[in-house]
Amino acid sequence: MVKLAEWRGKEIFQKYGIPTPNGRVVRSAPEAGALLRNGGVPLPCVIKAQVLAGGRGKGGAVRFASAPEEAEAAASAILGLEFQGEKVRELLIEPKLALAKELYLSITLDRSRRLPVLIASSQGGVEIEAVAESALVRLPLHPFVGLVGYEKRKVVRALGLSGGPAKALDGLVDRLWAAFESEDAELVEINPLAVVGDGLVALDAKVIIEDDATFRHPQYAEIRDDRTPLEEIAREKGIAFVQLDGNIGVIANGAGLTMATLDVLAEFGGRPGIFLDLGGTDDPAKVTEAFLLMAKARPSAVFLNIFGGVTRCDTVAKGLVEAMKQVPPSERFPLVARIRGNNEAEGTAILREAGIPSVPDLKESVQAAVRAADGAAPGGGRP
Amino acid sequence: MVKLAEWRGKEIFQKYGIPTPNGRVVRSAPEAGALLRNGGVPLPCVIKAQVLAGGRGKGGAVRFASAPEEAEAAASAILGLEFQGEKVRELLIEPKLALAKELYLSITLDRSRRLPVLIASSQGGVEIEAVAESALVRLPLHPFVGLVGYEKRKVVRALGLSGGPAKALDGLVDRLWAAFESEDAELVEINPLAVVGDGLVALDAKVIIEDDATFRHPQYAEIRDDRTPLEEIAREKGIAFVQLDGNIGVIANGAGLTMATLDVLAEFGGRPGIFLDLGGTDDPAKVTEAFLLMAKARPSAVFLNIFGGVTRCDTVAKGLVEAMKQVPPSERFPLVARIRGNNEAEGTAILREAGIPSVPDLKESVQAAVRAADGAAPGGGRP
Amino acid sequence: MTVLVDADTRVVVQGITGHQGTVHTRQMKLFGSNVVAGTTPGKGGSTVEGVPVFDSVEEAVDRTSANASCIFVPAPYARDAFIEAVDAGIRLAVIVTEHIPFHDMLSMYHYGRERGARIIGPNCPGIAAPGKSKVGIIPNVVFRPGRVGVVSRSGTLTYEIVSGLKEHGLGQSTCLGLGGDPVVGTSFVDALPLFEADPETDIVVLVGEIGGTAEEDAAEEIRRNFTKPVVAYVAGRSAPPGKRMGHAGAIIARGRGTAESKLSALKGAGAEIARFPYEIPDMVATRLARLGRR
Amino acid sequence: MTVLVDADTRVVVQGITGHQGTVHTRQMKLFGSNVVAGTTPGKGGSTVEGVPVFDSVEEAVDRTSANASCIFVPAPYARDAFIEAVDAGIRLAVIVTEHIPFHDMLSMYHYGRERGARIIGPNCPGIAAPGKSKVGIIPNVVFRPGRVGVVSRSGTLTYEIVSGLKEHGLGQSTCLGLGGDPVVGTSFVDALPLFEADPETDIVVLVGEIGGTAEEDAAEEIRRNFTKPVVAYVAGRSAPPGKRMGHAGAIIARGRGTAESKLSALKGAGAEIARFPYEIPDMVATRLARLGRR
Repeated sequence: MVKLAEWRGKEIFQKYGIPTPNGRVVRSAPEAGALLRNGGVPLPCVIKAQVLAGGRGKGGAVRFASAPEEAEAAASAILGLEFQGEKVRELLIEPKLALAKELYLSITLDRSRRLPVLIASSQGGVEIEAVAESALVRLPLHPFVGLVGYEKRKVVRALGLSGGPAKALDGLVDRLWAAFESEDAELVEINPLAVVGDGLVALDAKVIIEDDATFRHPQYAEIRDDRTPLEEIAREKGIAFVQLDGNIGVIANGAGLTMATLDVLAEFGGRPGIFLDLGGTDDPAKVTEAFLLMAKARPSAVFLNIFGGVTRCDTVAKGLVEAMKQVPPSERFPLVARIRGNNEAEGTAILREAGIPSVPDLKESVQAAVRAADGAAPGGGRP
Repeated sequence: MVKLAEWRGKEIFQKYGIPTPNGRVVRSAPEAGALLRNGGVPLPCVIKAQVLAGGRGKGGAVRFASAPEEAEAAASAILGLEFQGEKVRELLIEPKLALAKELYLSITLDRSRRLPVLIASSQGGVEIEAVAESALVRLPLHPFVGLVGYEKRKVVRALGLSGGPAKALDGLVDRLWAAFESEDAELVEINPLAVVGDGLVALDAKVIIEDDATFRHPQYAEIRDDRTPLEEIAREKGIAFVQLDGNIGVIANGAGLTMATLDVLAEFGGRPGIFLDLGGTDDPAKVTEAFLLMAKARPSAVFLNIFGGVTRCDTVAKGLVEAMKQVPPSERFPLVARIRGNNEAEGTAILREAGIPSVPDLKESVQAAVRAADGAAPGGGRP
Repeated sequence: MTVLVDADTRVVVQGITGHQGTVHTRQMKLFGSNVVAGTTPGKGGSTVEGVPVFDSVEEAVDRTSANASCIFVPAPYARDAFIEAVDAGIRLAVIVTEHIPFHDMLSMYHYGRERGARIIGPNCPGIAAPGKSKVGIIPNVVFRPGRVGVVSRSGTLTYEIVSGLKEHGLGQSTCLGLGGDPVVGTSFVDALPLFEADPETDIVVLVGEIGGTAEEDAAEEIRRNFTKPVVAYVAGRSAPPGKRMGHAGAIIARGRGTAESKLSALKGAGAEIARFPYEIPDMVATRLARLGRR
Repeated sequence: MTVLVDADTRVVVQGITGHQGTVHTRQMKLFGSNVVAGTTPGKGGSTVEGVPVFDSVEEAVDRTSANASCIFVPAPYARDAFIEAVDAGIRLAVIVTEHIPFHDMLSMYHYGRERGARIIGPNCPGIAAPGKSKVGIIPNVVFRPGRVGVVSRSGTLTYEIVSGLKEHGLGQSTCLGLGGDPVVGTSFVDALPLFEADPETDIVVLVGEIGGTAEEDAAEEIRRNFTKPVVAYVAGRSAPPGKRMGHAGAIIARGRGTAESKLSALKGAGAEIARFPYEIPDMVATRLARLGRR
């Protein structure tokens, strides 16, 4: 999932004709001051941190200013902030608009119905999760027909609009739908959608593009997500890699098996620190890379749980043995392996030869992994 | 149905990215000469009459020239021509391209399947009706999914393409589909589609836009069709009006009833000259207008056959009586009326009062109309 | 159920406050139809001809259990109106509106098909089952209950023919006016099996027109699957080729679509061919007599 | 038919000449599946693992009467491949391909629905009915014929669980791996009625994951319509909220989608809950014994 910063989301909105404030992005306080002094954005203005994490407003990263100096001071205050490990590097500066009303509008996927769903509420400007279900309208939209008249009338009613803003909404929802469809979005969200004068303006933009569709939109493949550096390397290599707080590394194949492994680990007192999902591969080199990546995260122990399907046991065993040769001594870790399924006999033999026993029982192997982690120096490798 | 001239069709193709020769429209021979002397179109060139009627090629209205003078002469020769009553007023001048192959490609509607259908043939450059069914590929296309891979591969095979042209076809059919869909076309036809070098070029363009969709495309509503002047006036008034060779005017409501009336007239030796379908109306003024229009066509007699539904009998009777007052003496005609259905009694009474009997039996009324026409001066009114 | 509608049919009229919507609501009620609701956005709460008006079909269905819709909404909004009806659970919609772009009809037809909703029309007279229910605009005066099924692509020509049947004492089971637009929701091929399955229909009068291949397709269906007698009339035998007769849309391609092609296909499938509308009643009567039904 | 496939299932493998296509064609044949054809545009005329290869599904169906497809075509072309299969008359497609954009799946799902074609997947293990047929990629080694139905959103976790059943002597009727993508062709709710109707299934093991509401929906279906015993396991109880676990797509909204929500819904619907995969075989055996089936 490619989460876009607010200003990128607004670029997309503009492309589809959804009105947004006429803002500019700056990367330093002097740049902010110059922009406002040159009239690039009229005063009073709002200065907003461009981070993907939530809580900007409460965290003091959205400020108003009515003079260039004030804006410069605000910019330099915000540029120092950090949100959930994400440093503020960009600011969006926009004219401050006179709002009559703040609304909520989004389109996302309803998995159960296999239909996109439009969500609207007259209570905009707050987290949508905080809005009572009764104050929301949810409309499933058919991908083959888009938004039709009665649905738009429902949205207008839900938002309590009439006159100019009601008329503006008619075209706006079509454009939001077009953006959702044509950009392969998972989410297009306007919160708040503001009534400004006789029209509607998207004051914020949250756009998430589907990872799997970047072959149609190569421009999004370049955009960094809210990943840690190791997660980013893993993504480039096509490995699902998630860093957490514990000390045990878990390598499995398939999301379900990875999560089940985690459940069992937790039951026996293990604290998982990294999940690494090999996915489906029959390339031992990819397995080797995954192990080397795991080593860099310095786990106390690693538990390997593979059920061979597309990914065969012997492929994993070969890759693992190769990785063990390449891991520098400082990064070594105790390893407990369990490999089952396709080519289990071949894989088990390769591991046995390398001195790594495979423990076929899930419970036993997990207990062994927890013991190994407890016996190792926290965060350190085996000497 | 709005038939577009070749150059307008090509404008649409260009809008959707379908390659066409880089041509220009001229309206006089000197303009043609100047265009070529200025290098507006490179030589050698082709000069094509812009008429909607077929048979341009055989009629000498498509000529080649390799010098401006030659082109000027060709232009002045073509501008004098007439095709099925349509005078040549515009010429399209294009560079002459070196063709390797002439193909056929179109999208239109398959009524039985309720699906658009793509038709392709390797035998382009001739009337598609003349191509053997075995040399055609017909592909029904689903409006919700458009053209998919296997369909494109079928088209490539049918056209005998490979390499660059095969690759070019892939995008071209998508664009033709987009034009068909987005312009509400009844037909988008490229004949011939030429293999030129490594690509494909639409050498001709036949685009027909659906009348009913002009509310979405007001630009097409302005374009004249292949109608006679009276037909054009009727169209503007929302009356279906068709001029033929006979001398009896037929006014009915509904296409089916109009045609059935015609069948019966023919059986009894009548020669229909004008059909006028009132359609559904409850405005006597519209009926009056229709009658006045009919009078202008100078029928020997008029047969009115109405079955009242949406159009009620009394509405028609009122309109007719009013028209009879307005028709100038020179344009008067004998009239036989038959009105049945909704408000039949009221309508019949109004007609009776105006001295016009309604003959309820279809056969009898038709026979009366044929007698009336035979008794009248051909093409003339009642004194 | 008699083909598609019967006394349990509960009609919602979309566009009820428009002129045609109001006129035909009254006519449907006079026919005996159970018109339970109407809709016009913004006019909810009022009544038309004693029928309650709602802002949306969803509301109308919730409050009145309507199960069929009759659509009079203007062409630019007809597609939306039909989708609204389907989304509200309606599975039978008679679309009277004319001039709906066929591109819109394509999306309506396929959307309806996915959801199991049937369209009659557009630009059509609709359905009438004398003595039971009418959804549409066929004039009430032409009917009388009986055992002749009528299915037609035409409007007024259908009235003419049904009226002729009535004058000869031949009542109708159900009369279906399908409309003659390029894309119709229900074609002859779709309609014939309904008459085949209807125990109240003994014979079917099929009224076609030149243009398209609906009659040729019907002939194929009759040949393969239809066991009841058919009397067919095809209008436009003497129409000049290449000219469009109103909305008949006489696009004649590769020998199909002509009157000759249609008549010979229908004849080949065992239908009796009427040369003129006024021949139909006698042919039907004779055929019914042979069946021992009259 | 056992749920969806049986000995009459004739499989065409789309993308048979690719690496995975070839490997799994061999595996399906070893399982006993009747793989009758493969397709790869431009490779028609060759054979793979003794299976004839055609340029198009239409040809494959014409020549071999294939009636089910197993799709290995790369993600950017998967939508087209599925539509090709449907247009050729295929009414069951197992889509193994991963990383298909969900926007494509939406159009595939609704196109298939209009045409009456079922999708299993995408990004799924597929279907296996031991002793009968397999369409997909579940390892052959894990199976043994029997009367336990397995339906799962996971891949390898399913293999783990089926393998556990086998080791405890519990054979399977049909194993359905639905895939865990945001849009799947067949969900638990769609699959459960197939097991309900299958006379060869006595009990169902349902394997879910956190994220989405498929398990909550399944619980509702079980509560209302499912009469056979269900043993359920939901993976991800201890996964941290807000982080996506691979493709599990743990979007948790308004209290639904969490392990707690799923487990309490399933429990409320009468399913027995396994806390760990290795608990499942004993629970199934106990339940079958109570039913008098073991």
